[in-house]
Amino acid sequence: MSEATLPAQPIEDIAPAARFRAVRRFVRHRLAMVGVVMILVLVLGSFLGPHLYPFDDLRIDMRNRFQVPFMGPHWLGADPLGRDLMARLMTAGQVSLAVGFAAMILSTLVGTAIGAVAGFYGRALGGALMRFVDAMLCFPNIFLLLTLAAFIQPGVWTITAIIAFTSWMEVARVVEGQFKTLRERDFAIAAMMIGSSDARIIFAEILPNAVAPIVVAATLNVARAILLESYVSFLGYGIQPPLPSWGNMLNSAQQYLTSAPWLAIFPGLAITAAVTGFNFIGDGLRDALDPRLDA
Amino acid sequence: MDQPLLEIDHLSKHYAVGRSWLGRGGGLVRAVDDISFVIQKGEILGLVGESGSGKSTVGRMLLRLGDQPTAGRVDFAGQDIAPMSQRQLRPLRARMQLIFQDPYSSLNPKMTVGQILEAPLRIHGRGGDRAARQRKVAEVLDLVGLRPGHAARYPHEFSGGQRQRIGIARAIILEPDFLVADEAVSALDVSVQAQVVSLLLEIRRRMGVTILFIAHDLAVVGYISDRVAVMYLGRIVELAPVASLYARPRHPYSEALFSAAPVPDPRANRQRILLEGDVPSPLNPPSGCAFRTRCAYAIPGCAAARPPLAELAPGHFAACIRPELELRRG
Amino acid sequence: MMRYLGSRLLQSILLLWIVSLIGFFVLYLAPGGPLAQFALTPGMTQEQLARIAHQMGLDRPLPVQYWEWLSRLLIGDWGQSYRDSQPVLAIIGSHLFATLLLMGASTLLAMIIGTWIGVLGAIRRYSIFDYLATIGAMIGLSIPTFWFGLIAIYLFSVKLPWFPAGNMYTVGDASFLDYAHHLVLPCLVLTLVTVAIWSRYMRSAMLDVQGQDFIRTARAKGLPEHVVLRKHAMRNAILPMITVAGLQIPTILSGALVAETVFTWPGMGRLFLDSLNYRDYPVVMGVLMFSAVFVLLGNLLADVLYAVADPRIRLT
Amino acid sequence: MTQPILSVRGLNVRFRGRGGGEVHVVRDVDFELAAGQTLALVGESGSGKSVTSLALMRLLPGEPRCRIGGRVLLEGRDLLYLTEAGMRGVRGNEIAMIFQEPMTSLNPVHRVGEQIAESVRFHKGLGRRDALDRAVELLELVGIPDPLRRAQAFPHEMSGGMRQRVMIAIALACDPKVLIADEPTTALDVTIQAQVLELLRDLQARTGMAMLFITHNLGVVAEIADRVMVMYAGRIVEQAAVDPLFAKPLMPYTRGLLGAVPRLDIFAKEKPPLTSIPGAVPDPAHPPKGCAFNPRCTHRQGGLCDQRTPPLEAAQPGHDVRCLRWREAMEAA
Amino acid sequence: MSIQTTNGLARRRLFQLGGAGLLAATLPRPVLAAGGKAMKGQIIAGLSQEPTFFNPLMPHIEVDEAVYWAIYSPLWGVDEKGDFIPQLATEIPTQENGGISADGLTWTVKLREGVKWHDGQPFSADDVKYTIDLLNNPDFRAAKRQGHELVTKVEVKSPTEIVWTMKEVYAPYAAILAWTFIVPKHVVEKAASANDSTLNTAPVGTGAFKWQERVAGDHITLAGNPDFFGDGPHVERLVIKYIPDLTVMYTQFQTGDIDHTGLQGITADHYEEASKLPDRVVQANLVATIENIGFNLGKPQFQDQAVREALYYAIDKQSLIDSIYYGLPKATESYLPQQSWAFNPDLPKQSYDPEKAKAILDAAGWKPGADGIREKNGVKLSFLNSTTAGNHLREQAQQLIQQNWGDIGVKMEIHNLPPAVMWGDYWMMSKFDSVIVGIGFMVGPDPDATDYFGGKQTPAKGGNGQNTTQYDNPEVNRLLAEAASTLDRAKRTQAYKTMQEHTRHDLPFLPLFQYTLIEGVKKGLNGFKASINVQSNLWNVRDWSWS
Repeated sequence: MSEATLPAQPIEDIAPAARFRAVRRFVRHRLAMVGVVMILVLVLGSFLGPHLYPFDDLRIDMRNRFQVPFMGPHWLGADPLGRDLMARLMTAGQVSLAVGFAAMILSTLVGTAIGAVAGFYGRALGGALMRFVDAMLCFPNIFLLLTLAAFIQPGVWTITAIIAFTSWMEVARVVEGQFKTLRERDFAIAAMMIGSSDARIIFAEILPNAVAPIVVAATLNVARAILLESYVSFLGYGIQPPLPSWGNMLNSAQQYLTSAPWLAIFPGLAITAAVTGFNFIGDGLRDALDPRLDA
Repeated sequence: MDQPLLEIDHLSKHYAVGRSWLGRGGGLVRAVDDISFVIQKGEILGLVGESGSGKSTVGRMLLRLGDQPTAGRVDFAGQDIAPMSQRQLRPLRARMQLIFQDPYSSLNPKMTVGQILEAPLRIHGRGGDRAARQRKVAEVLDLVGLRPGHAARYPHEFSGGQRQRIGIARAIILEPDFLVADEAVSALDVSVQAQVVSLLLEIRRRMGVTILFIAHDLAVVGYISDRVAVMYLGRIVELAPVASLYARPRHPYSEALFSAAPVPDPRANRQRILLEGDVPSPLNPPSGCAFRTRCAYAIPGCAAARPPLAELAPGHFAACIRPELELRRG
Repeated sequence: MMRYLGSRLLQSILLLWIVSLIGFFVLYLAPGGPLAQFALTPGMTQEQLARIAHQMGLDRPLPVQYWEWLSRLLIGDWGQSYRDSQPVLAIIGSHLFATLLLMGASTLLAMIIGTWIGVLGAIRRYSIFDYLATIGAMIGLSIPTFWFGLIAIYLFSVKLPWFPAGNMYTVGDASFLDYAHHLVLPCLVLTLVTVAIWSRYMRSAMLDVQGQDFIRTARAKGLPEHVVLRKHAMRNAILPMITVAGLQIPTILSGALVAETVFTWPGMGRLFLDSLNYRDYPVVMGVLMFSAVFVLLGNLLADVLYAVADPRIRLT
Repeated sequence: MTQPILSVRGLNVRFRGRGGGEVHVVRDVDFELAAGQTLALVGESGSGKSVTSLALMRLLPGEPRCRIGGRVLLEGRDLLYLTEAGMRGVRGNEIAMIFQEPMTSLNPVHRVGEQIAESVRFHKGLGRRDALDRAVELLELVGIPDPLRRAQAFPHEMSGGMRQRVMIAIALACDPKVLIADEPTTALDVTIQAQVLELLRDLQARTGMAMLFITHNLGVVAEIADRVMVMYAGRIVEQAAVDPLFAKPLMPYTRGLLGAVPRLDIFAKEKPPLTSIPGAVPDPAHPPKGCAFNPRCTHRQGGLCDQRTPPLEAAQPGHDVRCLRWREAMEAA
Repeated sequence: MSIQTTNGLARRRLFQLGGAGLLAATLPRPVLAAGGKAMKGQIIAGLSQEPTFFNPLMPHIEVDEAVYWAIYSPLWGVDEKGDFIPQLATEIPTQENGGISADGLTWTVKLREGVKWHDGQPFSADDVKYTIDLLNNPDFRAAKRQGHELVTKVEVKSPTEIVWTMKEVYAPYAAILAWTFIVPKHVVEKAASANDSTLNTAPVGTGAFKWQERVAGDHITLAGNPDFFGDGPHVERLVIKYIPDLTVMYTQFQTGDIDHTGLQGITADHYEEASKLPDRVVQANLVATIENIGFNLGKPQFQDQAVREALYYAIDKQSLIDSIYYGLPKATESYLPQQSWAFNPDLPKQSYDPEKAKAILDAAGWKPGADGIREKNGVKLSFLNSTTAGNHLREQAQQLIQQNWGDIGVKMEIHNLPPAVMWGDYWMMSKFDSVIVGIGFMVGPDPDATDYFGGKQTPAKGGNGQNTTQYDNPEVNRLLAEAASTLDRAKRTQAYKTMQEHTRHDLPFLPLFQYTLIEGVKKGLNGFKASINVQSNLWNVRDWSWS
């Protein structure tokens, strides 16, 4: 079938650069574009929205407590303290998205560093590092996350750090796998043959080739970090009021589930939208960056 | 010419397989088992054998890719490189290079051809400043038949044959003494294969580089090499100048190899020696002569001891206890 | 085979040891402690608290406590709960059934549905069904399960009182139907995620297999398409899923914890959360270790099953 | 020539590219194949030879991803017009196929006996027991020692050569009239390749089946073929009986190919230079104008070869060539 | 859950797993036990926390007491009015009846005859002596020794009479004993260490219900004790079901899966709806817990009484109660519940008056700084406020108060902590700025609060108590000592009332309100009585019965 599916045998002056091919594939990926739009809307809404929106997220207004959505001054209704739900969703979005991003960056850096060292050096050092990764993966991640969250002073930074601490392993695994294979690839051997230092081989030769799966894993990690933050906050171990996050909005809404269900519905939808958006993008990236499609 | 560049002395490489992480069980694959030979300065030594014969392992050991050999010496220009660490080897890297089989995976897809070719110069501090280095790159590109303008392109923009040229350019840019071409033309289409073979010969002519040419295709090896070594199950069974070997092989395995090779001539003589069965597992090679289980001329004595490589004609070595055999080619 | 098992078990023990180190030090180095729950008892004094701490051995150096704990663990004594002073293993044991029931039911369901969706999606690649299944799976992976659970409670327990919102059975009933009735909502929530994962893996495994040469061989033999699919494609696609199932155990456990908290299901997740709240270190440690053992054994079992099912694999 | 079993007329295969454009990978292929005959289809990678063989078996993806045009007549029936069920009755029964990679072409989870028997059961309606007995017979036929035991083996327990023998057994299970062998020896070592070629020759002599042998190795062609078709960029560029083709190739491409292969009988002292063909095979998505080979051709004539697409002409009876300047080549030879 | 009602039962029987035994157990039918008690049906009580530890003398949490009251008996209990009721003792010792000597130091207690432990062993004065001695045994991990430490010599005069002497007169001791359950000597003695006796997991008591089984994480089943010495029990079985989610608990109450919602009960937002439920009786009852804002007087911001007073005026207490708590709790000015005999109802009422608050601060020299936050002598009126993370209503209150105080130029930041951190050194060693907590200040049913207000009771200063606000008023100290060392109820009442005036003036804590617990019972279940004097309203479950 190789001839049937891969008829292209590029000759001079014809093949477009693979980078642009990947970009084109990504842009053509319908779900990915839906994801990008969702995330753009959420990010812009969260960070610009508050400047345009007439209500403050912290202003308590007892007259309008439990205002039903679309039935009063507050668009999406108001919470038990009469605070505007929409405004709170926007501020919460800033927190949740920021935590998601920051946790992703942290976990990706840690995971990449550990995975790269383990994959490149293998043997004793790599083995030891990967055993540590394996051990971390033995914990169902929510168990570990909750354990840490339950004991550590909750706050934006600590929650970010905790989430990162419990979700770098998959990146590490991906990177280790990549490095293990790429290290054996001819171009890496060629780099060694010309006398490159290990650092050069790791950073200049192998890492650029491992970027695609790292980017995919990182995107999916944002989605996961947002989910984890919401869950930890939902259980009361995460971001603490009055700072709203989508998760802790759900936490306080839980009690009013029967009497004011909108308090639970909107933050939940926001989380779902954000996570779905990042998952869509991750999926699109995975497809677009699939090296099998270059050739 | 008759001055050795490399002397290989009782070189072996054994791998443990299927062993548990506690180091128990499993077996030992003798990928390369006690071989000795010499490569002369400026010569092209062909190395042929079927898959699993250990020819690639030999090539990589001579370049000291990967771990130290299990046993033996590799004297490269007077230095034993067998026990060296990769760090110790680094300065020597400029003098020995490898040309890979797969033109697709041997070039870093994320680097331009220029970057790929410049890297060795930068690492070894050769070629002067940036402009000088780029001139050198252009020069080498020209030598391998590409245009200097190609330096700005990425590998995937080239065809297989062109990529192989880039690989060769990288290998020769530091003007090494020794090249290993590991199945360098096997993955190429026939029409392109000839281009690359010619290029290698041209480079040898111009630079006087020594080449170990590893391949499974007897015809190509015969065409390019001065001398050829035939490997079977990790051992060299025959080593001779091309003319001598191709005129009269002295080892039954070489004979079988020749006879099996298809000749692109429908009128050619088609009396062939069909070997029976498959190559035995290197985990558990036969005693004595490793080839005896498939050999048409085997006698009980073959099982007794491993036959040494003996000089049966001037410069023509074979490891067979029956030098009297009249073997035919093809 | 035995040697493989032995070696894997040894490896697992090494991993468990690292797990225990991570768990123990995370727990014990964190601020706060089990004494806090007693601090508010009327009439509690500092002196008294210190005495309790001493009697519980909490005032000893951490490595000593760890060594003590580990050496008891090795002889099968997982310690005693601070909260109800029962042996930790017994406590875990008494919560295990609920979790296994929930996980088992939802995994079974998810495998059946997920396999079906995945195979169908792969066969009719790029069809409307495939597209919807893909989007559905992505959303399934994205919905916060606890929220989904809350909404499910709101809809099917509060608004439409079809299913109970919590507990595993009605006290005094405990019939099969009663269990099943209680199982519906938590199982639904847990299955949502698992189905999504499972169908995605199944689809891509099926697509991989469909591109394999031997499928072409099967077609070249002139076999009917359903035989090609079932005997050749699915058989090979399901094989790697055994490993996937093994690797999903931590995810499913995590999911079970979420479902248990939302639906007040009396399983290990609930126990874990309660123990965390009480700083019941031995139990928290026990649950962490137990889930690690569970995960490792699950993976081992998956690998062994895989080897049994796939003739290419010889365990050595 | 006797009545052909398989006759292909104007076969065209087009793939829909990712961008929506069409890639025309097989163009106007005509050939005939008679019982007991071996027709070799030679070409470099990307020339369209494998697609041709898959198109005959209708094993290419269906429309809209791939369109097949022309006629494929098996004893007068046009296979391209059969229903899918009808085609299943042909595949593995009247036309069988073996592939390049014996490693991956066998299902790793089923025993080889079962994989052979499966075909017999489906096409001949044999019971399980009988089919397995037949499988053992077939294994014996393809020269596998201890066939009774080997029938119980899994593919991974066999060597590459053995596996290819199993593939051949599967192909021969229903005594096909035509065997399509798609690079069956490329992945094998030379000594094993010799064994397999020998086996195929032997089996053909015994069964009288026709064989379409696809390869890029001219040495193999010389060994096994009666007739040869040379394919370049989706087109047949030369077609002749094996002897005249090797002796007097008319198409510059064929000549180039033959010249590019070093010969074993070349002695070191007087190595004639290898005639290499410059450049590389064109991208089927962007074929050159005029003769597809003209950019690489040493005999090209500007203004002619890059303008007109040459037709396939009969230079001599049974020797067709697709070149605008074949007459000059004839004279030179 | 609709299909679980009546007509579902027949269908379910077909699928019954447990067989006839379980089925029979399910059906309500009166049982005439050996003791001649008529026991009918079962009670399922829902609790939002799980009782797990059953040795009443050892450290435990509040919810465990729900089980203790059913299983164990103290010498005497205390009813909802605060009156002692004899249980294992035949009467309450007082100076009047001679049970307590004139100097108040020697106590003589007469015990009930013929009482049997659940395992059939007879109960005697030895068990009482053993219990008191055990509490004072340094190797025993006693939950608290307060009061018991003063007992010097315990003598068993006869199986039904016991005498002990105290080091000093300590008035709250009778109340402490009302919360001290007597444990069986013969059971605890069997264990190698009293800390590990079987009592911890399988309690044996003299109460109205016997231990049957615990399904961890789900429920506890207790069986009616036909040999109970008192009236009752009136049901065959008491099931205490653990339902960690209040919404789920309420739903189960609605559907009739549980007969009583205990502990955190029904949430305030469901009160109105719940009160309208058919066949359910829902009561909102005040409990002893006082919601208050505690100040760490060791911090410079809070040393000025004017600040504390101004902060008090700035709180919109009534809207806080009305809107966040649905108007259910009762605003209070004291640390004592209004049901207490020592409660002072005449304390000045707080009013919401931000202008007055500002005026007080202005007068005291706290002027707004550049950032709008008041300051004086370099001290900013900016501080943290902490509580245990996860209490939604309190978090809302916190945010309301934050806004109230912000309005008068005081910056309060919310800094909530997990309970295990909050109640550790942060609380005990006075590391907080301010807290918002609900505290039951009484010692058992006794209004003594030395622990919280005694000047020597600050742990951060080496004291032994819970005076974490570091309040130290010599007059208050004197009044507390005086009230504890007299057995004269009238004198004590007077001292405590004066003391409440002091705390109202000094405001070491801002009293917000007295909590309400909304509990529901099924109609037809009689005997439920809310009491502030105990920690669980299952305290009199022995008296509960179905009509």
